[in-house]
Amino acid sequence: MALITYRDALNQALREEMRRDPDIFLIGEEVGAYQGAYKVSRGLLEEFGEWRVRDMPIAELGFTGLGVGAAMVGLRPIVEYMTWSFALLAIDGIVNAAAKLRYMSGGQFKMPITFRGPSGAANQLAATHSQALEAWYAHVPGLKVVAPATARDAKGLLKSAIRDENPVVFLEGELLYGMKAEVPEDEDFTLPLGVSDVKRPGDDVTIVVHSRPVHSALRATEILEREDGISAELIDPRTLRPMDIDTILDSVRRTNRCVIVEEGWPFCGIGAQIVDDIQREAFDYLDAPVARVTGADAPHPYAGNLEQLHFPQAEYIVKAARRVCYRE
Amino acid sequence: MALITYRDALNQALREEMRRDPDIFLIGEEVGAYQGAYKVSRGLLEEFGEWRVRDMPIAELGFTGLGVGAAMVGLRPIVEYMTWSFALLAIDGIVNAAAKLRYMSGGQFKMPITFRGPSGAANQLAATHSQALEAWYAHVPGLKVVAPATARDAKGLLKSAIRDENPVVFLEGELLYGMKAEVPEDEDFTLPLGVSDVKRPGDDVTIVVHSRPVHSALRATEILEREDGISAELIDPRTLRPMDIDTILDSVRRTNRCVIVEEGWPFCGIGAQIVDDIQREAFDYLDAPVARVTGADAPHPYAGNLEQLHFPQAEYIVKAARRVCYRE
Amino acid sequence: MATNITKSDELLGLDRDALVEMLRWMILGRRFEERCGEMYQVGEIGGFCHLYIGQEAVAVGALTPLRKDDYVITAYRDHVHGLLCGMDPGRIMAELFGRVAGCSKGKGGSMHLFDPAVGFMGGHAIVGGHLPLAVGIGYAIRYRETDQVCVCFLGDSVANIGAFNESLNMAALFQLPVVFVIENNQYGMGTAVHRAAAIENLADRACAYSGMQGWTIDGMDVLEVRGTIEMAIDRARTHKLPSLIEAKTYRFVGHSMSDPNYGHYRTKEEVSQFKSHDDPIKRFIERLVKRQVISAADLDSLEQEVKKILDDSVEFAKSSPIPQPDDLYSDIYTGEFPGIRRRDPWR
Amino acid sequence: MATNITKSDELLGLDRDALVEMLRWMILGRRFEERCGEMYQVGEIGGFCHLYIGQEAVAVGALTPLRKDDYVITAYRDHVHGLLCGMDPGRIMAELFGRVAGCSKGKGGSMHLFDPAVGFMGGHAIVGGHLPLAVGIGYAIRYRETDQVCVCFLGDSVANIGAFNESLNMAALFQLPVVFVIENNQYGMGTAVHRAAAIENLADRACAYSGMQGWTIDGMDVLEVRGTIEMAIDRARTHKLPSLIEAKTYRFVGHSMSDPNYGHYRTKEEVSQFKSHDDPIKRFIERLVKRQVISAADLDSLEQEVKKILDDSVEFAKSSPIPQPDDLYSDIYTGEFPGIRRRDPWR
Ligand SMILES: Cc1ncc(C[n+]2csc(CCOP(=O)(O)OP(=O)(O)O)c2C)c(N)n1
Ligand SMILES: Cc1ncc(C[n+]2csc(CCOP(=O)(O)OP(=O)(O)O)c2C)c(N)n1
Ligand SMILES: [Mg+2]
Ligand SMILES: [Mg+2]
Repeated sequence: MALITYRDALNQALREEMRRDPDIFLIGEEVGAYQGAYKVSRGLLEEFGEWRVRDMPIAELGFTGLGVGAAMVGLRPIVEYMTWSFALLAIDGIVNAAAKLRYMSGGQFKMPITFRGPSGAANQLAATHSQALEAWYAHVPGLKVVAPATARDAKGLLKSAIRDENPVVFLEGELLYGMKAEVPEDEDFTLPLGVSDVKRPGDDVTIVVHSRPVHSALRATEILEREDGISAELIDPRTLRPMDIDTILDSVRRTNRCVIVEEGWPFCGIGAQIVDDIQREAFDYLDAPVARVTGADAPHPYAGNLEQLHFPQAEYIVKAARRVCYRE
Repeated sequence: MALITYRDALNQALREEMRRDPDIFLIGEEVGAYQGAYKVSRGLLEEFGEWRVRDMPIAELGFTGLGVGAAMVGLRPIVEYMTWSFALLAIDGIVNAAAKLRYMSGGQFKMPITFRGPSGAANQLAATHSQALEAWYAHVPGLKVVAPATARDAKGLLKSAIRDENPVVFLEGELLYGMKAEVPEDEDFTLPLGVSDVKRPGDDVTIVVHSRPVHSALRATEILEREDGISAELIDPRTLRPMDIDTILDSVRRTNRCVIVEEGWPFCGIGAQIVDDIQREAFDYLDAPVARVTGADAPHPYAGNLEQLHFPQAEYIVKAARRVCYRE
Repeated sequence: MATNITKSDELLGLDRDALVEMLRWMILGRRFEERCGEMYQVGEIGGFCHLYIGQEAVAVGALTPLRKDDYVITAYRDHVHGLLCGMDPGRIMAELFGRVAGCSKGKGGSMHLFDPAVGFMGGHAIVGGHLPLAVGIGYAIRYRETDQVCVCFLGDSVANIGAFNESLNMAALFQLPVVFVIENNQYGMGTAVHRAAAIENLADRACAYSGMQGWTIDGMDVLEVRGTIEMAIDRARTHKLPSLIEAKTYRFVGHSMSDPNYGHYRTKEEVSQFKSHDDPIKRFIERLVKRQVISAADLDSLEQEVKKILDDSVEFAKSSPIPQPDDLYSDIYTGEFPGIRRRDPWR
Repeated sequence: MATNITKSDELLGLDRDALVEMLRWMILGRRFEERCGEMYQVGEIGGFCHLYIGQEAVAVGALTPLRKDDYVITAYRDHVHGLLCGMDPGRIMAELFGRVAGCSKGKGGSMHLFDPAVGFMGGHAIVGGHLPLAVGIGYAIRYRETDQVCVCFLGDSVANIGAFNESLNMAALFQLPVVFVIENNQYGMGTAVHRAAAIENLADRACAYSGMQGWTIDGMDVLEVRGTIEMAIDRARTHKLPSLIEAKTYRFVGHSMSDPNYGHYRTKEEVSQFKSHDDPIKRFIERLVKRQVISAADLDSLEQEVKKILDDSVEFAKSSPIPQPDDLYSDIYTGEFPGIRRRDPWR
C-alpha cells in the first residue's frame, strides 16, 4: 500500500493495464505531449508511444467514434474527455453507437471501451463546465457507469472498467484528483464493478452517496455522531449502473431511515431511482420518507459563494439526516 | 370543435401562431418543400415563404444553434427534429446553450425557442430511432418539457410552448400523429404549461402516465373497471418540467395507491422522480409501494414481437394496478 | 483537387469472369431490393427500409476490388453492401423479416445489418454517425500495422454534417487507410444536394484536408467506379492516405418504402429520364454485349441464378422462427448484468 | 482561395484620431488582461481565466470598423472583445470578481461574458459551440432585412470540429452576413495547429463552401487585420456573403491562468522570440511613431488614461457585493417556474 493521490491512482491503473495488454490505447485532448489536462496520463506517451497515447483534435464526436470503431475490430480504447461536459458533443457516439452496437448486431460485437474524465463541478467553472450528468448515463441500457470517490476505488475500478467487455462511463472528479488514500500497489488489485462499499458502518440512518459528495457526507456523519448521537451508515454504490441495490436495502432494513446524496440535479436523478428501489423493495421498513440532498435545481453559477451553495454540503446532509430521524 | 388528427392539431397550432407573430419561424429537415417528414408542417412554406419555413441541411447541431442564435436577438424559432433521437447530436446546443444562456448572462437573454418533433418508438425502427429520452430533458434546469398525448393537448400546449419565453422541449409521438380528437378551432385556445390533466376520474388507484402510453393506460382502466371493479384515476401531467405534482398528490392522498407509466427506460426515469415526490409529500397516505411500468430496460429491438414487448402494454399496467390494490 | 478520371473503354483489363461477376452482383443487388420491396408490401418487412435500386454501380464497382480482410461500413441503405461483402442473402432476408436466423437475430433490421465475420461493419442509421467509426477502423489497421483498408460509404447529405469534418480531418491527420465514397444520388431524402450543400461537387471538399485526394465520377459507370476506387485503395494500402470519391448516381425509388417515387421534390419525368437513359445495369450490359463479353443467354442464366438465390433467401427467412420473448433482454451486455430485470416484473 | 492582402503602409487612410483610438484599445486590452492576471493571483478572480495578451491586433483590427448595431460573438477568451463592443470595464471586472454588479450578476464569469445591449453576444466556453449561434444571428439579420453584420471569432482548433463544417456550410448556403475570424495563435491549448489540423492555412478551408472567401493574414498587424475585415464586412453588409479570415497571431501567456507560459508544448525561447519581435502593440507604436502620428508623450498619457480606467474598474468591482443566496435560483427562467425549490428544503 502507498499513500497516493486519486490522480496517480488513475495513472497507475492506466499504466498497469496498458503494460498488461497491448490492445489498450488512450486517446483524448492533451493526453500525450501535454501529459493530460489534469496530468492523469503523465508519462504514458513516453512509455507507450504515439499510437497508444494519441492527442486528438478538439473533436469529441469524432474521437469518440474513433474509439468505438477501433473497439468494433477488437481493440480496447480508453477515451478521455477533458471534462464530461464536453462529452455532450459526443453523446450520440456513446449512446447510439457504443451502447447499442452489441444489441443491434444480435451480440456480434463486444464493446470493450472506457470513456473517462472529470465530471461535476470544479472551482467556479460555471454552467457549461460543471455538470454532473451521471443520471443520464445510468438511464441508458448498454452502458455501465462508475463514479469512484477515493484513490483506492479509482484505481481498482478503473482497472476493472478497462478489462470489462462493455462500454463503461467512468466519472472522475476534478476536485478529487489531489486527494490521497492508501492504494494497493499490487498489479492484480482490482475492485469489481457493481458492488457497493460501506464506507462507514452505522445503525440509525443510511446515507447513500457517490463521487465527491462522499467526503461531505463523511463529515456529516461525524457531526451527526458528535452533535446528535446519530450513528449513520455511509454506503457508496460506486457503480451506478449496474447498481448494487441489495447492500443499500439491507442497510435500510436495519436503519429504517435513509438519506440519498448526489452532486447532480434533483429531477430524475440517481437518488430518485434509489428511492424508487427502496420503496418498492423495503416499503414496510421505512420509518420516514427517504430524503434527498442534491445539487441545486439550477445551472451552476460562477460566483464562489453561489457555487458553494449549489453543492450538497455536509450541513444539508446533517439537516436531512436529522429530519428523517425526526430530530429537528 | 372539430375532430382532427394530432398531426393537424399541431399544424393548426403552428399556422395560427405564425400568423399571429411574424417573429416566429420554423426550421428543420424537410419542413418546407417536402411538407414535413410527417407532414406536420404541411402548407406552411407556401403560406409563409422560405425565410419563415426553412429546410435545413442534415446538421442538427448547426441548426439547433441557428435557432438559439436567432432567439438571442429576439426571434422566436421553432426547431423541428425529424425525430428526437437525432437531437442527440444537438444536445450541447439544447443543454449548454439554450437552457443556460439566461442564467449565465444574469437574465440578459430570453430564450423563446421551441424544440419539437416525434419522440419514442414508432413501428420497428429499432434502437437508434426509438428512444424516449424525456427523463434526460426533464433533468435539466432551464428547460421546460412537454409531452402531449392527444390532439387537443397537442394544439393547446404547442401554442403555449411557442408563446413561452423559455426553451421548451416538445415531445410528440409518431404513432400519435394519426389519432383524432375534438379540438377547439378558436385561435385563442391554449392550454397552460405545468398543469396536469385528469383524463379519467377514479377512486381506487391513481395511474400517472404521459404521452403515447396514456392510450394503453386508458385501456387498462377499462379492463380494471370491468374485470376487477377497480376504479382507476388517470392523470396525465402533460408537462414534465415543471410538473404539476399537486394534482398527482391530491389523487394519491385519496386513492392511497399509485402506478406510474412511461415509455422510456426505467432507471432514473420520470416515474422515479414522481415516486420520490409522492413518498416525500404523501408518505403516510400510501397503502402499497408505488409501482412503475416502463419501457423495457433494453435498447429497442427491430423484430415486431420483441418491440411490442418493449412497450408498457395495457396488460402490464393492469397487472401493476392489481398488485398495488393487493388483488393478485 | 477533384478530377474526373477518363472514361475507360478498355474494360479496365478485367477478364470475362471478373466482368460477369460484377454484372451478377449488380443484378443480384437490383433483384434483392425489388424482392425486399415486395416483402415490405406484404408486411413481412417492417420499419424503415431504404432500397438501393439505381445505385448498384457504386457498391459493385467499389467493393469487387476489395480483399477479403478489408473492412466496409455504410449507412442504412445497406443491403447490397452487405451482400457484396459476402453476407448470406438468407440471413439478411431473415433479419429484415425480424427472425432469429437473421444476421442480428432480428434485433437490428434493415438499417442495422452487421457481419463482422466478413468485414461488414454495418449498417448505421444516424446520418454521419459511422464516419468516425470508419476512422477508428482505419486507426486500428495502422495500430496493428496491417495493410488492410476500410471503405466507408456515405450519402450526399453527410458532407454537411459535423462528423464529416471531424472524420476527414482525422483520417488525413493520422494518415489512415480509409476510402470515403459519397454516393451522391442527388437527394438527401427530399432535399436536392444544391439546397443543402454550398458547393458544386462534394468531392471538392477534399481540398480542406491535405493528403486527401478528391474525385468526382460517374457513379452510373461501374467500371469508372472500379477504376477510381482501385487508385484510392492503392493510396490507402500502400501509402496510408485517405481519399474522397464522389460517385454521382440516382435512386430510382423513394427514399424509403414510405416515400413515393416522385412527388414533392422530384418529377415523374426526372425519374423516368434517369431510368431509361442512365440505368447502371443497362449501361453495363450494353457495353458487355457490344464488346461481346456476354450474350442474351448468359443474361438469362444470370437472372435465373439470382432468382433462385432470392427464392431461397425468402424461404429461409420464412422458415425461421420469430425471437423468443427472453431475447428482449439478451445481447445487451457481454457477461452478466445483475438485476437487469429487477425493475420489470410485468413482462 | 485564401489570398494574402498586401501590407498597407498607408495606414489605411485613417486619420490620427482613428489610429490613436486603435492604439488606445490595444493598450487597454493588454493592461486589462494584465490586471486580470494580477487579480487572479490574489484570488479575486476564480475559475478558468483565459487572457488575450499578444493577440490584441486581431480584436482591435476587427472590431474598430464595426457599426454600433453590429453583432460580435466569440469564445471564452473574451474580455477584450467585450470591451471593444463597448462593455463597461467595471462591469466586466465585477463579473470576474463574481459580484452582483457584474455584467451577468456574477453568474457567468470570465468565460461567459454577455452584453447584448452593446451587441456583445458572448463569451462561449464550449469550443465551437458559438459558431451555430453566429449563423443564427446572421439568419436573424437577413430575416429582418437589416444591413447589420455578425463577426464571429474562433480559435484555431475550431477548424477541426463538427460545428465548423455545419456553420460555414449554412452561412454560405443561406448567404448570411457573418464574418468568421480565426484567431490562429498557433496552439489549441497545448496542441500545435499542425498536430490537430490537416491543412497548412486554416482559411483555406473556405474552399469547401462556395461563396465563402478565405484570407490568411498577419494577425500581429492591426492595420492588415482592419483592412481585411473591412473587405469582409463589405461583402457581408452589401452582398450578404460570409468570409473566413485567419489571423496568425500568438498568445504571450499560458492558455489559461492555470497553464504555465511555456513548458511541455512550447519553449521559453519561442515565447520570448515572439514577445520581442512580434508584439502587435510594439509594432503598431513603432509604425505610428515613425509616421509621426504619435509621440512618447501621447503614449504616456494613453497609459495614464488606461490605468485610471483599470483602477476604477477594480474599485468598482470591489465595492460591489457578492450575490445573495437567493440569486442561486433566479434568472433560470423568464417568468414563474412553480415549485422550483420544492425538492430543496435544505439551502
Ligand atoms: C442525424 C440524422 N438526422 C436525420 C436522419 C433522418 N434521415 C435518414 S436518411 C436521411 C437523408 C439522408 O440522405 P443522404 O445522406 O443523401 O443518403 P441517401 O438516403 O440519399 O442514401 C435523413 C434526413 C437521420 N437518420 N440521422
Ligand atoms: C468542446 C470542448 N472541448 C474541449 C474544451 C476544453 N478547451 C477549452 S479551450 C481549448 C483549446 C482551444 O484552442 P483554440 O480554439 O485554438 O483557442 P485558444 O484557446 O487558442 O484561443 C480546449 C481544448 C472545451 N472548452 N470545449
Ligand atoms: Mg442522397
Ligand atoms: Mg489557439
